[in-house]
Amino acid sequence: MAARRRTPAKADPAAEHERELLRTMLRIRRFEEACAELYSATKIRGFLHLYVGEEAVATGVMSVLEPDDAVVSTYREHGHALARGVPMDALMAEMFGRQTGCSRGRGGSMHLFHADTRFVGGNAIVGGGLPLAVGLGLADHLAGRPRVTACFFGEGAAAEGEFHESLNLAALWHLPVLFVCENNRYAMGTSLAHEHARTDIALRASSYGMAAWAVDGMDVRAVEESARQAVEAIRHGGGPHFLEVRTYRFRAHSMYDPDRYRPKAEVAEEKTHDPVTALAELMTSEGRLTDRQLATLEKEVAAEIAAAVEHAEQAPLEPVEDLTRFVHSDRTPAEVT
Amino acid sequence: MAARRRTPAKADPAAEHERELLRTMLRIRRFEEACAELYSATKIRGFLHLYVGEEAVATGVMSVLEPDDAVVSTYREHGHALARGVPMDALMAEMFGRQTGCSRGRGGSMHLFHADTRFVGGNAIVGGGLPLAVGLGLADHLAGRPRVTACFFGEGAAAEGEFHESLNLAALWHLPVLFVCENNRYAMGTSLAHEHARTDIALRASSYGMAAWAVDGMDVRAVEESARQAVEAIRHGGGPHFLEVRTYRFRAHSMYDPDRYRPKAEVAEEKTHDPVTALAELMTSEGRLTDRQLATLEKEVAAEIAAAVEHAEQAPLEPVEDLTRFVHSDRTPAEVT
Amino acid sequence: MTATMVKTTYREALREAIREALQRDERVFLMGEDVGAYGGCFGVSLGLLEDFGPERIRDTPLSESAFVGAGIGAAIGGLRPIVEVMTVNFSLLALDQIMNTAASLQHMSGGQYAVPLVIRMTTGAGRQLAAQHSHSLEGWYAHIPGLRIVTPATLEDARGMLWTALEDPDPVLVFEHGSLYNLAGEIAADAGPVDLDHAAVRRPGDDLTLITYGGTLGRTLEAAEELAGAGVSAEVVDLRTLRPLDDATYLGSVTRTHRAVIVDEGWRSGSLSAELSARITEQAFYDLDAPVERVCTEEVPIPYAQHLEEEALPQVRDIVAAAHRTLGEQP
Amino acid sequence: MTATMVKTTYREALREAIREALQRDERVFLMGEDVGAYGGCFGVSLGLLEDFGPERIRDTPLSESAFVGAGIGAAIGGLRPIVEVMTVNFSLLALDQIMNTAASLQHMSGGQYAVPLVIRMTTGAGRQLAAQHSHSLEGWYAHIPGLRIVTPATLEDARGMLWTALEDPDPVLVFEHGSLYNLAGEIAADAGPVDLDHAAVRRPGDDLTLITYGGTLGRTLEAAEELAGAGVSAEVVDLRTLRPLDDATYLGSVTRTHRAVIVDEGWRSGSLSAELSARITEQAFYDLDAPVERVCTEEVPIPYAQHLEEEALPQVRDIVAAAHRTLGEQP
Ligand SMILES: Cc1ncc(C[n+]2csc(CCOP(=O)(O)OP(=O)(O)O)c2C)c(N)n1
Ligand SMILES: Cc1ncc(C[n+]2csc(CCOP(=O)(O)OP(=O)(O)O)c2C)c(N)n1
Ligand SMILES: [Mg+2]
Ligand SMILES: [Mg+2]
Repeated sequence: MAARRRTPAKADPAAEHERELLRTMLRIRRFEEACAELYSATKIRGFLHLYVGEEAVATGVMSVLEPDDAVVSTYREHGHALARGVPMDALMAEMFGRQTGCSRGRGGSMHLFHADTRFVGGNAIVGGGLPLAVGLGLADHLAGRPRVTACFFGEGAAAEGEFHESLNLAALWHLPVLFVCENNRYAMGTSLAHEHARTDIALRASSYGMAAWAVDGMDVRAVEESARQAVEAIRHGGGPHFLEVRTYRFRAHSMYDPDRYRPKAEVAEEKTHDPVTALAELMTSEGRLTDRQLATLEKEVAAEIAAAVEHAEQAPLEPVEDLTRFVHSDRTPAEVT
Repeated sequence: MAARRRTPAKADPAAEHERELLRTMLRIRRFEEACAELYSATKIRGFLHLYVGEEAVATGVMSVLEPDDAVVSTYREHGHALARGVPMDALMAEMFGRQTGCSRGRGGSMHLFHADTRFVGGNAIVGGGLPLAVGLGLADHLAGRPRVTACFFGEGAAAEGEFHESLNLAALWHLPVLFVCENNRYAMGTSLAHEHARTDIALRASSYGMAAWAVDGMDVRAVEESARQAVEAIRHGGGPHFLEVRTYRFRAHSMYDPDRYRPKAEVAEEKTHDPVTALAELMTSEGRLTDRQLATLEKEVAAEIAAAVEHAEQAPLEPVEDLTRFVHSDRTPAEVT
Repeated sequence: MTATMVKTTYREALREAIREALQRDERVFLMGEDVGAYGGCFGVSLGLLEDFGPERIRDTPLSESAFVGAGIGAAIGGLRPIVEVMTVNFSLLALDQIMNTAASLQHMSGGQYAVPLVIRMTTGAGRQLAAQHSHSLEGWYAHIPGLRIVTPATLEDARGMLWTALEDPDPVLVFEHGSLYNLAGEIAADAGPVDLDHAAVRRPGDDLTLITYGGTLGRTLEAAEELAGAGVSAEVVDLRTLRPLDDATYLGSVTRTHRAVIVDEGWRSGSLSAELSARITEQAFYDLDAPVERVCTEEVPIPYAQHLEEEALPQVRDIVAAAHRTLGEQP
Repeated sequence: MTATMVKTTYREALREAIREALQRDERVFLMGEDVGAYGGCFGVSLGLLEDFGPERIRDTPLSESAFVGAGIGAAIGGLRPIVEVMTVNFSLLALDQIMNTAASLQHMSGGQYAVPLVIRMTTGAGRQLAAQHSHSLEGWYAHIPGLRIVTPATLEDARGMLWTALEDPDPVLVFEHGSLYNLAGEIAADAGPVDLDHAAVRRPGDDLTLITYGGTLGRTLEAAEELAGAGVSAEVVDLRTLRPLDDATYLGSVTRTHRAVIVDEGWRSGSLSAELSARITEQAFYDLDAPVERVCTEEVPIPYAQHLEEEALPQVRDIVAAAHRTLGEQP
């Protein structure tokens, strides 16, 4: 790109914010790449679903949430957790199945939880998180709290009965829920056109009477702007909102997936819309990011990941004697909130 | 009404057909009334859901089906069964739990089945019949048979996840299914506005990409005309169609229901749109039905019902030794079609 | 000083328990199909909508998976929902939420998210409701780690189990047998919460132990009475809580009587009765004077016709016959 | 004359069975999530789309209830569907259809509608897939009247059970343990349909009977080998079909050995092992020299961490220890 270079304005809060978006996306990208390697090295096991290519979605949406808001996610949730602020150490330790993992090693990649940031997991039943989000919204509604619950799921989940039931409930009861459908055009190997008779998911959502629109999921600023509008409306009593975020996963569905069902050319073409590169290039071209700044960012992220891996390697295992701990509460009901 | 009376034209096939519609509706109405009495007399037990007020729906739709078509119904299915041609004797015997009942006494009011007329039951799980209908349509589609499967369900069922999943499948695979939503505005005691965030069910259905419209369910001729158009289109490869038939049940949800949730005035007002009376009055006023013909019809129907009750009273019980018969097939797979 | 007794029914006792919970704790609300305007499909919540309003007596659409899941979410969000699933038959539509979310969340999250949720549902057959409305699946639920399963069989338990269940930080499922709602009798005017940890000996006896719960307690007590007439002293244990099982009570009884008959309305193969039989064998094998007997439902989708349904379900005569078999006698 | 043997895997054997069925009967088709373009989530149907086309190798949306229900409808409509539900974990979403329609339709309709449907699904833990992907619920399904439940544990059964299941006029559920897909070995080149009525003695022995099925057969055989080293001769029975249970085979064995250990990957309370234990007590009580032992999974949502998962699941050492207990020995 042959754009003019300007000296980045250090004190420009908008640019500062943009760099934070970039940092978040980079943290996700590099974390996922590290996970893939660690999986091959058999440090991480089970199913592993990476978010590479979809970083702008989590980053844009989380950026507008308040600490008191809640997030409900899926099995492809590393990016959500990172963007939400779950510490990377706790995430990596969880992948390693360690006691210091954010789910004490019991959840693994698909079941990340973090009460401090109201990150209500990591649900590996496709569509299973939607009712939960409705319930969190109901609790806020009944308690009169101006909170928002953001619920992430794929376009494949939109074919499940729970999608329909949950959207209807949320709309019927006017609950403060932000539904974020990450439309990456595939549910495992099944393409959008084989999943849905009508592929316009936002239109479907709006048929329940909630505000719903589609947004370019490869443009983090567009995602953020849409999310901001939606979250503000929800917080001010506007009822549930729905974002269909058009994105693409650059890697296979999971580490098990040989990715046979997508044309190579399609994947290659989509990779030219890389959301991380796109933002970096835009900022650079418009003079809000220098090569040195980017290099520093990369270095900081790499260091954070290296530290997280180091932490995970060293972290203790949960004692086997505690296997059945947490099947029931250690706590009394008064302590449960 | 002060309409001109003409001598009914005996040989007029349209009038003849109209009288058959009237006969079917009357058979249903009187059958249901008899069931209510027999329930009070403890001859019929279990749950009993009557179809009084909704006769025009079953009558109009079944009128345009072919013998080879299939019908999937609910627990409120006496009317569907009668209109489809299931013999009244077999129906009444089933209510009595007798061996000659259409389900050999095992099903009762909620589980009427009749293979000869391809009446595939009587399903008491709300929404449970929709996937079945999709499957029957799939079988016809794969076998290349120009058959239609008509699937009846209430507007309450439209909130269940299976509604969404089934409509999507049928539309995605372009299957020959006629969905008939009997919108009687209540699911037990829950009114339409408490069931659905958006109460336009036909609009929801059309969001799956199938032809869908609403029709006055108190006007049997309108129902029939709509069903005819839909069935013809389906049979000629038009894919699934959806009718939202606006109707009302004149009686409580079931014999257990004290009907506390509806304003008395609403019920009274709706009863002024009685589909049976409406057709009879229209025909009379337009000279296609004489009082004598109507009286004869009533007498014939009464006799048929009396005979059915008499049959049921006399019919044998299934021997208790046969309790576990039909848990598995008596037949070999080759005999199963 | 005897407590003042008042007349009530199982249905009313349940209703008063819900009312009390709504009054005591503003986080409590009731949600389910037709709990409001209709008054509950079996009339349990009749009148509560008028007293507590539609936010706390919340009618739901027909969406079992979503509203049960919403109950879970609301519990995590700080409320104390009582979710009514009309009957256990329809709970299959919500089973994924119950098993994969409600029961698992706490463990999966390493102890971060407890789910203080109560789910009530009707269970059982006996009213000619046929195959799809007659399941007894509480035994299945008792298989799921993370849940507590209770089965009130008496007026006291109908009145007292709910509050204790709401105090449990973890999900509790309450199974109400459909044939019990009209059960009438007297309870103490100040009847309140009861423990959920112990089985109860409903009738003491020495010759054998009859173990049951929920809807079959009545028939089991009848059988014990009939056995008494034949000179056989049967102890009747009401399990009350199916998960976790209170092994001490029924095993204590069997160790003393040396004979056990389990009465369970589930289909025989794979019913809770199998687990009880296995545990008795494992823990009291050398105390047994006869093989454990099971009286269960025939393995058939429950038929509508009265004579067939009756034949399918455990009857007093079946219990009496099984008791005599353990005693090596012809009845 | 010995049959020609060919190398295969459990996965390939399943695939060849599906291929054969598609070739033999044009009413047969395969339907489920990702059976086509993806090749099956565990690669079982890889290549079949290319050979049989998208009408017969039918990818479905994520809609477990609807496509399982559609399978039922298609079966009634004259076809012979093989419906693949990716894993038993997701089958909860279709359980209503399986129980209330597939299993009940024939009886409810007085014999008019049989449902000749085969449903395949993966079951079991052991691959660090955590709580929501590690259920062993085949024991639940074995509770449902009207179903047949089979659990191929060998290459022969993987190759042979499908056709027999398709010939059954009633619904058959096939549970494939996830740890078996890579099982490799040789089978006869002309291996074909096998019976579904009998359990199999996989290793003869005299001192005690080890009863198992599916994914735990391998570890049970290992345990038997280890026991042999300690001078204990263990007979290993593979149940093969969980409903209806072939009582004759395992009871015959127990009657001879007088001791039984059941190995079952289900959570202990309410698992199939309980039913087996109960039946052994009921039918072979006086032949038993020791209480029946059960080796099952700990009652915990399966955790991700390897050491915890391993601790939760039945291991060879647990089986050996249980065997020694029945013999009154310290291992
Ligand atoms: C109920 C259920 N069915 C099937 C699966 C297996 N599965 C896991 S992810 C997935 C695809 C989901 O696609 P989508 O919702 O679009 O999310 P994406 O993976 O594309 O992010 C499937 C079929 C599951 N986990 N849960
Ligand atoms: C899955 C399920 N949930 C709940 C019920 C209980 N129930 C039976 S009929 C009914 C209302 C159904 O309403 P609708 O679909 O509108 O049909 P209608 O009775 O009005 O004809 C309910 C809640 C059921 N049978 N199945
Ligand atoms: Mg997707
Ligand atoms: Mg209705």
